[in-house]
This record gives sequence, C-alpha cells and structure tokens, in this order.
Amino acid sequence: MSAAPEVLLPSSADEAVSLFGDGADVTVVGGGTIVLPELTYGRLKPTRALLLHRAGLAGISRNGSTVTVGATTSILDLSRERAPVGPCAANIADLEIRSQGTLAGNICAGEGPDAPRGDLQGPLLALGATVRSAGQGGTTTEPLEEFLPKRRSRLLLDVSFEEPAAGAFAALGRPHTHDYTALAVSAVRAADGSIRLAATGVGWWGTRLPSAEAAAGDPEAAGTAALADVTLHDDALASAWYRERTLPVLVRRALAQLEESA
Amino acid sequence: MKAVGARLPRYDGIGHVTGRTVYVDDIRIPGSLWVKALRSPSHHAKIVKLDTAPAEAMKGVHAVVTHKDVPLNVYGHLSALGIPGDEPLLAEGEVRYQGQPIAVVAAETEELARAAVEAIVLELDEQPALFDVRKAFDADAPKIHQWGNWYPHFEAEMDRRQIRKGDIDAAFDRADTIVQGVYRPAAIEHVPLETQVCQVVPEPSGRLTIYSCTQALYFSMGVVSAHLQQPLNKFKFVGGTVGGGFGGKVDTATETMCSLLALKSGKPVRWRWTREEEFLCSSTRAPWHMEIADAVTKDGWILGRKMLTLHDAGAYARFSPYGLTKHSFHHTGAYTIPNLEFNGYVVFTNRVPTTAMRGFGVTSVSFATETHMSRVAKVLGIDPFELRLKNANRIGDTSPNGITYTDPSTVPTIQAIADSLGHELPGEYRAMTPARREGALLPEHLVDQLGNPEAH
Amino acid sequence: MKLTVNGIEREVESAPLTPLLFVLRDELEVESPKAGCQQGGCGACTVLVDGEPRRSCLTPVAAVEGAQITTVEGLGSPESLAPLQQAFTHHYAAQCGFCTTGMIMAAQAYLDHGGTEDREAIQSALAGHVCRCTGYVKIVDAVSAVARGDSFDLTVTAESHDTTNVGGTK
Amino acid sequence: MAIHKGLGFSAIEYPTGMNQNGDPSQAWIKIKPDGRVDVFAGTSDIGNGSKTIQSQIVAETLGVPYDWVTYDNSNTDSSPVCTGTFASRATFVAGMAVKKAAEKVRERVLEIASKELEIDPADLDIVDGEVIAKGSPQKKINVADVAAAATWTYGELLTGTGAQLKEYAAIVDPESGRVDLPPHSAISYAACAAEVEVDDETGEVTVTRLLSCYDVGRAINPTLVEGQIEGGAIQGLGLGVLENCYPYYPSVEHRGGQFGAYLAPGMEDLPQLETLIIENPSSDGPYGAKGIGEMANNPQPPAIASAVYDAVGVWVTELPITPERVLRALAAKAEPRREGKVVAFDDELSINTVGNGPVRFEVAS
Repeated sequence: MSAAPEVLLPSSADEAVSLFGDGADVTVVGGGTIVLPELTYGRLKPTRALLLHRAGLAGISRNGSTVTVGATTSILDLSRERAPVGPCAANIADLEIRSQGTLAGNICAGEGPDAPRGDLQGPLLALGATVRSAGQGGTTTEPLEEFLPKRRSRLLLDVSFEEPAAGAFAALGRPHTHDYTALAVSAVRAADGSIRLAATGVGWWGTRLPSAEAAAGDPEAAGTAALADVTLHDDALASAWYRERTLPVLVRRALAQLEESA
Repeated sequence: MKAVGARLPRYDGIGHVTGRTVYVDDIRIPGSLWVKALRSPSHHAKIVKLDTAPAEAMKGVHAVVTHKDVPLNVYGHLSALGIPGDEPLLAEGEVRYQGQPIAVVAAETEELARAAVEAIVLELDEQPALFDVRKAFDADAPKIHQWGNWYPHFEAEMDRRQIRKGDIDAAFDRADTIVQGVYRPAAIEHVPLETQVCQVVPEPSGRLTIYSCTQALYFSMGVVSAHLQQPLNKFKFVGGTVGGGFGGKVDTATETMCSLLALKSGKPVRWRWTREEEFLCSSTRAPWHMEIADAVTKDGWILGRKMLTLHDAGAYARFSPYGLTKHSFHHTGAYTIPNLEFNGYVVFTNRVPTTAMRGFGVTSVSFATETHMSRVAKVLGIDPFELRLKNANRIGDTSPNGITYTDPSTVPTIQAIADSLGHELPGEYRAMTPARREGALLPEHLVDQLGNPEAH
Repeated sequence: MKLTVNGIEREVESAPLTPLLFVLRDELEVESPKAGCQQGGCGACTVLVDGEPRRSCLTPVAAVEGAQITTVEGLGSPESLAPLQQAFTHHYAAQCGFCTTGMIMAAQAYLDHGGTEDREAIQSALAGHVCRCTGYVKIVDAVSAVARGDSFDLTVTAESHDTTNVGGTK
Repeated sequence: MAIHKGLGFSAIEYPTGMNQNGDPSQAWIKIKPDGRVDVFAGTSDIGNGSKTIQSQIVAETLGVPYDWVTYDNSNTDSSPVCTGTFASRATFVAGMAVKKAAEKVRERVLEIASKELEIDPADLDIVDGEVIAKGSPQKKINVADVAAAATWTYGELLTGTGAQLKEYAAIVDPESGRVDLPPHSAISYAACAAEVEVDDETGEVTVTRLLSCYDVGRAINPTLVEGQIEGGAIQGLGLGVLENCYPYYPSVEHRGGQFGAYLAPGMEDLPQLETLIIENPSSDGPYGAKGIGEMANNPQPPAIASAVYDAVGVWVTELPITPERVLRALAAKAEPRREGKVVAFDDELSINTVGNGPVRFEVAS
C-alpha cells in the first residue's frame, strides 16, 4: 500500500515554481478534472502533488495587443474570448467541467485513454502563442510548438499571444458533451494579414498546417494540402479514413468563416 | 377518485428529489471490506498459473476466492427453460473474454483490494480469438467454446432455432421481385447511472443478507442459492430500489462472489463497480447479424420471407438462446407473411457475454425488418405507409409460430402517424381497420394462414 | 480542515486529495451526491461550491477548504420542498432517481444565475448530466416551470411539454 | 456543403411478459386496523415506476385512496416471488398479481362490512375508502371502521394473496417452431416517424423530430407512460446514431472505458418529441394495460435509417449510423445487385461473402 502523497499548496506563483523545482516526482493538480479520476482509479500514485488553486496563476491580462492567460484560468473564462480561442473553449465538455478545468490542464494533459486531449492547443498554435514555464533550467519562454513535446515535465505559468485581426474555429460536431472533439481546425488572420492554421485530433497533440497555410488563398486547395501536414490515426472517436475525409472540409469551413469575419 | 388512469405522483418521488432514496451504495455497514476482481487481460487464453498466495499473505486482505471456492461453479441461469450452463462464476483453466473474472478479493480498503489483485500471479497461454460471427462456421475458425462455436442445445438438440411456415419455395417462385438486405445493429451498453453494486452481511444466524441492485430479487436469489448449494432460507435479498437497469441488472453480476467472500472472511463486504468496469467488463446488448430476403409481388404483397440470424452472444450463452427464440417469434414484425424460413444461430465470440436489454431479441429484428420494409417500398415504388397497411397483421391472421392474433393495432398506429404527419392516404387505406381480412385484403395467398381468434 | 456543508461547519479528516464526493459520502455521510462514474462524465455527483456547480468526484477536498458546500439535502426536505424539488415531482422528472440529485443542483445553479425558461438554454446548462431513464423532456419541463415561476400541485403530475395525447379508447 | 432533410417511418409490435411465459409473480396484502393497506410484492422498481403502478392498481381495486397504500418490495423475507422487472412484465404480469390479491382483500372487507351493515356483500361497493350500499349510498361504513371491527370485534386479519402465472408455452415442433399456447401475455403496437438532417460533407446525422404512436392498452398512469416512451425514444436515438461498444466491430480495438468515448445521448441531443397514445385494452391485463416499456426504444432506429436514405439516398444498415458510415456509403454510391428478379443490397456484408463455412444464406430462384 502506497503512502499518502505529500500535498503542496503554494499561495503564490513564486512558491509554486519553487515547490515544483525540477519537476521530478511532482504531479500538478490544476482543476482536477483529469488528475482526479486517475487517482480514484489507482492508475496515478503520486509521491508529491502540487495543487495550484491558490497560486495566483489565474487571469487574463491585456497589454496593447498582447493577451496573456494564466495557467489556472478556467476554460469557461476562455470561452468568452474571441475566435478561435472562445468558440474552441466553449466546445469543450460541459459548463461544470469548463468552469473547473484550466488552460494548463488542457494543454499539458497526457494522451487520453480513448482519444487525444488538449483541444485548446489548436487555436493557440494558430495564434502563434508562446508559453512561459518553469522547471529544469529555470523559467523559459518558447513557442507552444516547442513546448508541447515537453509539456509533461514542466510547470506552465502562462500563455501569451497577439490578438488576431480575425479568427475562426471549425469542428466536427460532438455527438454529445462528454466527448472529446474528434477533429477541429483553427484559423487566424494575423495583424499583418498572414493566415495561420492548426488542427487537433490529427495525432496525439495539436499540429500546425503549413502546407494548408501556403495554399490559404484557395480554400479547396488548402483543404487538400492540409493532409500533407498531418499523421492520421484511428481511435475510439473516429478512424484515420474519416479524418482524411473531413480535415479538408474543416479547413475549408474555417477559411470561409475567416473570410466572413473580415 | 379513480386511481387507474390518473396522473398520480410517483410513489417514491419525494425520496428521489430530496436525496433520501436509499440505493445499495448508500447503506453504511461498519467494518465492511472492499471487493475487487482480478479480470482477464486476454480475449482468449489458457490459464497456466494462478497463485493467490501473495495476495492472501497481505495484511488487511481477508479473503480471496477463486473457482475452487465455489460449490457449483457452472450454473445455467435458464436451466428451467432447458438451457444448460456453460459459464463459470470464476474462470477455471481458460479465459474467453477480456474482463472475465478469475479471482475476487476482500480487503480493508479499496486501494488495498486493488493492490491485492495486482499481487495475484497469473500466467496465460494466449489462444487465437474469434470476433466475427460470420467466420465462426469456417473450417479454419478457432474453436473457442466447449460446445463448439455455436449453441447446440435447442429443442431436440438442434443447433439452431428454426421457424417454418407455409410453402417457402412456392412463394419465392411466385414472387415478382426478391429483395435482399443485411442488417447489423451494434453492441451497446446499458449505462444505468448506478453501476453494479452489492453488499453482503454474514448474520449471526448463519444467514446472508444481500443488498442487491438486481432487477429480479428472486431470480438472483435462485442463482446465488444454486452456486452456493444452499437453500433459499439461507438468504435475505434486500433491494427493490434500483438506479436504472435496462436489462443489465438481470445478470447476477456481483451477489454470488460477494456472498462467497463474506462467508470466507466472516465479514461484511461491498463491491461497487467502477464506470470503467461497467463499460469494459459488464455485459452488453448483443450485436446481431441478420439477412433477409422477401418474396414480393409488384402490387406490394409479401408472399414469403427467408431470414438468417447470427446472434453474437459473446463468450457464453447466458440468456442468448432465450433472446434468439423471442427474436424468431417476431421476425415478421407487425405484418402477416404466410410463408417463412427462418434459421437463427447463437454464435460464440471472444467478447464480453451479451445479455438482456430493453427490447431483448426484438430490438434487432424490428430494425432489420422495418428498414427492409422501407427498402421493399422503394424497390417497388409503393408508398411505405400503404405497403405496411396492406400487409399489417389483423384479427384472425396467424403469427410465425401459428398463434392467432386477437387484437393487433398495426393499422390504427400507422394511420395515427400518417394523420399527424399530414400524409394523405387513399380512401381504402384511411378506412382500414384491424378487422378480419375479407375482399381485396384477403388474397388467395393469405387464406390458408387464417386462424380462429375465438380459439384463444 | 473545515467545510461548511448545508450551512453546518464540519471538520474533515480525509486526505487532502480525496475527492469531495467521498468526503461527503463516506466521511460526512451526506449521501445525495452519487458515485455514478468517478470520471466526471455523468453529473450524478454535482454539488454547489460557493454557489457554483462542481463535479464533486473531480474536486480534491483541499481545493475547497473553507467553502460553502450545498447538496440537495440543503435545498429542502420532504416537509419543505424547494421549488425545483416540487417541480421535479410534479413534472415526473425523476424515474430511477440516481441522476436526480446532481441534476437538481445544476439546475439550481442555473436558476440562481438568472437562467430563464428557455428550453435550449436549460439544455445547454445541464448538458453534462446524463439521465438514462427520462429522455430529458420532463427534466427540461421542470426547470423551465420553476424559471417561469409556476406553482406546483404535488397530488398530480403534468403532461409533457412535447406530448400530445390525442388517442382515446378506440 | 449541404444539409439534407429526410423523413422515415416504421411500425412495430412487441410482446408483454416473458417469451413462452412461465414467469410467476405473487403478492400479498394486509389491512392495518385503521384501514391502511400494506402491499408486499417482489417487483424491483428500476425507475419504471412499478411501485407507483402497482399501488394504483391496489387503490383502484380496493376502492381506497392512493395514499392509503404502502408498497413494500424491499426484501425476499416479506415479499413473495416475482420473476423480476424485465420483459415489460412489471405492470402486466406483476400488476395482475397485486390486483388478484386486492380482489381477495376486497371480498374480506365486504364480508366484515356486511356483518356491520347487515347488507349482503353482493349489494355493497367500496368507493373512496367507504363501503356503501349500492343504490342507497347513505348506508355506509368507512373501511377504517371495517378494519377496526375485523381486528377488535371479529378477531380476523383482512388479508389476501394473488399470483399470476401464464402457462409455459412449449415449442411442440422444433422444426417449425410451433408453440402450443400464445407465448406472451399480450402484444403492443407502435409506429414512429423520424426527421433527420444529414451533412453530406461530414456525414453527421442530426435527429430533429421523433413522432410516435403507441397502443398502450390502458394507461394506468399516463404520465408514467409518457416517461417510458420519452426515455425509450432517446435510447432509440442512441441506438440509431450514437452508441457502440465496439467502434470497429467486429474488431475489439479502441473499445472505450469512459463517457468521452461511449456516446450515451445527452440533453442537447434531444429532438422534438411527440407522442400519440391509443388505448386498445388488452383482454387479460390489469385494467386492460399492456406493457410498453421495452418496445419504446425499438421503432426509432429503422425510422432513422429510412430518413437518412430519404435525405441523402444511401442505406446505412449497420448501427449506429455514424458520420463515417454515411460518408462511406456516399463514397461507395452502391447500387443493389440485380439478377433476374433478385434485388440484393449489402452483398459485401453477407456471410456468403465474408465466411466460407457451411452456414450460407441461400436465396433460390
């Protein structure tokens, strides 16, 4: 029988960073929506658990056109943001999970047992977001794309991005609210007019779609081009065959939305 | 005030809305042990080694039960209906589906019970598995069940359920068109909000009080009594208030194992399945494979039906032969078809055994036959309402197994839907009733099937 | 640590990571929140934490230290039913009853936050709550009726919003 | 992109009671000294409302108010045999048992009342908890007073038992499947129309309306009947378009253990539901009732499948009708095989194509 884990309750961001240290043997608990079932089912047996709810890491701040979102900001709060973040957040789970789940939990979650997690990776990749995180080597800031592979070993502090000129989000309809989104595409027109696209549900974490971006002027072509940017898989929600059919559709729909919002 | 026909409030409604209704998991019994199961990780394997000693040696573990502890390990739940037993309470020598219980433990905490399960030594020799019912009959199909790959114990030891009526060959010869199709509804979960749950208290009198979420108190008591080889007065089942069932809680999934653990440990035990156990290890509604060929005339009479059904029973027979029989009795749906050839097989596969679920045996055949009726209507270019009304069973018509219908309501229910949709029916269809066939509604091919409703 | 449960301050000894659900059920013997899935998927364990609906199975008790917890026991009793409890009774919104207590708490939060009788808004607010018995119609009826300010005769039950009983004895 | 609307239709029947019968239910009833009624039966209430329905049947049969009735199904020491709550039997079969028990008790109440009123029992009736003389309702005695008299004056227990068992219907000819008796208690009927919207680019199917009509025999409690029909409709919707334990059946790969992977219908899946009820009484059910609990999830899947065909011109005959199956069908644009007078759909799914064993689906001619 394992001993009860040591529970760490930091009351500031600095204390959280210090308690996290190099991250060895630390299980981070944000909203609890992903970690708690793992504990209940006995799959996760932490030695030290870092609870972040009092660490002052929640909140959305704006500095000029730069938006910074704290790690424990709720998904519900993000659902009030503009596209693509807002509609993506609003599409996650249900009201109660959205108000409990956090940005960092969504981004840093491990692979789900049945399907990919981390719906917010898509819009934030499209926005070119950067992540400030702590852990081995101190506090660093890096693009989300570079952070994702190491997301399980670092303490995410906040995420920043530039407000886009326009944003769009297109997803397969979730048959119901408990489901993860099988496939979604986020589109952003940056202030400089460039278009960026990213998808979730095309692998175990979010992916930028550079080939599709290059063809963004022609939505049909962009949709087809997107297939070159992804590795498709079967899971409980959808097959690779189905994702191959619908990714171009969602790219086209996201670009059309972007056009309409211009 | 009249009670029947009145919109009276639920007898237990106030309890439900105030949180006062007591479900099995709400009963607090001091000193209760937690139960967890060692389940097969394999779809099909021989058990090479099973050593429970490391679990039994753990402090706080009070009992471990395997097949050796069960007085009657294999008991046929429907033996009264002539369906012999094939399923062990706890696996012995072989496992045939992922999630099959092999051993159960009772320990002082849930975490300890889980650790005890992990401590049991299990070595398996993987065997080829069978998942596709259509390949079960192939010469090279893996043999997965002691009875063969399909159930062989219908009446007169037939290996299939048959229905024969009229002259099927003549009907197919006479037909203008033969419409064929294949229908395959899925396995689904019951998803009661309350998972399987049970508590058993060994009483000083030597009796067992069994708090059960069963849908069938006496049925489940009979099952426990048979496995334990003890008379009914050894048991008091307490229940009757169930957090949803939909058929899945006709299985006596937890009560027998908990009783054995309570007897062996001398302590009260409780077992609440996790939702994952419910999704991955509990029985499901069966997936079915159904092929239909209808012999039809160009003016929309169904002269005959051939049907093949493969009922994917999963690893053991459980209630499947009963379900297939019910299915066969209803394979003409709400219509009268005078010439029939039905063959149905209960096929074993290495998936979780399937069981009763709302509409047992008939949900599948309703899907197949009604989708097929819509196809027939399209192929013939006939209005789907009219096709159905024409062939609807009526007073005096006879069922697939020769029973005369006395009060069929196919006609009025179809008419009500047509009316409500604003679907215009021709006068003769609007005027139709369930009355005994005559005139244009009694063509020659339906004369011989008529029975006498007064005979019932 | 301390919690205030249905207005009464309670001392809690469970380990800090224990889900609030099991603190309530096993330690404090407040049993209306149900362990329907322990994975946040069903809503049978929803309680109010400082007025906000929360899945108690996903909430470590340490995260709600000092909070006001409200369960259905705190809404009303058989002798003095809260409006939602009356509405669920009158509209026959509970069949097996296992989802009911979580459903009522989510509905209470919806109404407390100014929710209206709009059926789609109710469906959206309660979307995470699985009911396998009712088909949801009568649940939406009940919440809508409270939002509208209906009063309820508990000696009879109501017809469904979407149901037309056109048929008599033929 | 286009959203296509479609309408589909189905009609079904379903038996009440265990197939081939042989499923007993029993009940016993006793009256307390103040006339209040204790019913003991073994029927589990799984949400279907058997406690309510059986209490209503007892109240009606005895002629006492509903709130005089206490219903106890809590344990096997006090409750007699009930085969269980399944096979749509809790109202019809188990309901008959409590009705018969209540009829016995009614006779006992009238016997005692007859002594008190000095009127022949045949000339008495029980209405709203009072025994009244037929034709002269001023001559009456409260059931409470009858019960008190039975207890304290006559030294008798007002009690009665009832049992319902329909004889087992044996298959007398296994070749033809012929039975010697009706193998059910009653048959109920229903019809259903489904309206759907199908997205031809993603294959997504939205069920927008389910209109159904049921012959319920007699609605003992119309609200509970609606509850069964509505709950069944949503389960039928789940069967039709959402639920699947094995997403790649017959493969067992990717079977999910979470609500996130198993798509039980949620509140936002709720379509417009409309229900029409016909009451065509059964000849031998309690007060003409039939059992409709189970059949309530049977008519929707075929109606939805036909509606999808109506919308986009493809037959998806594997359930559930997932977006992927719709897209695959649209991509295949399969036409049935036409050979002589045979029009054969779905050849690729047939055992004749997939298997090579002795069991074939032979369609001669």
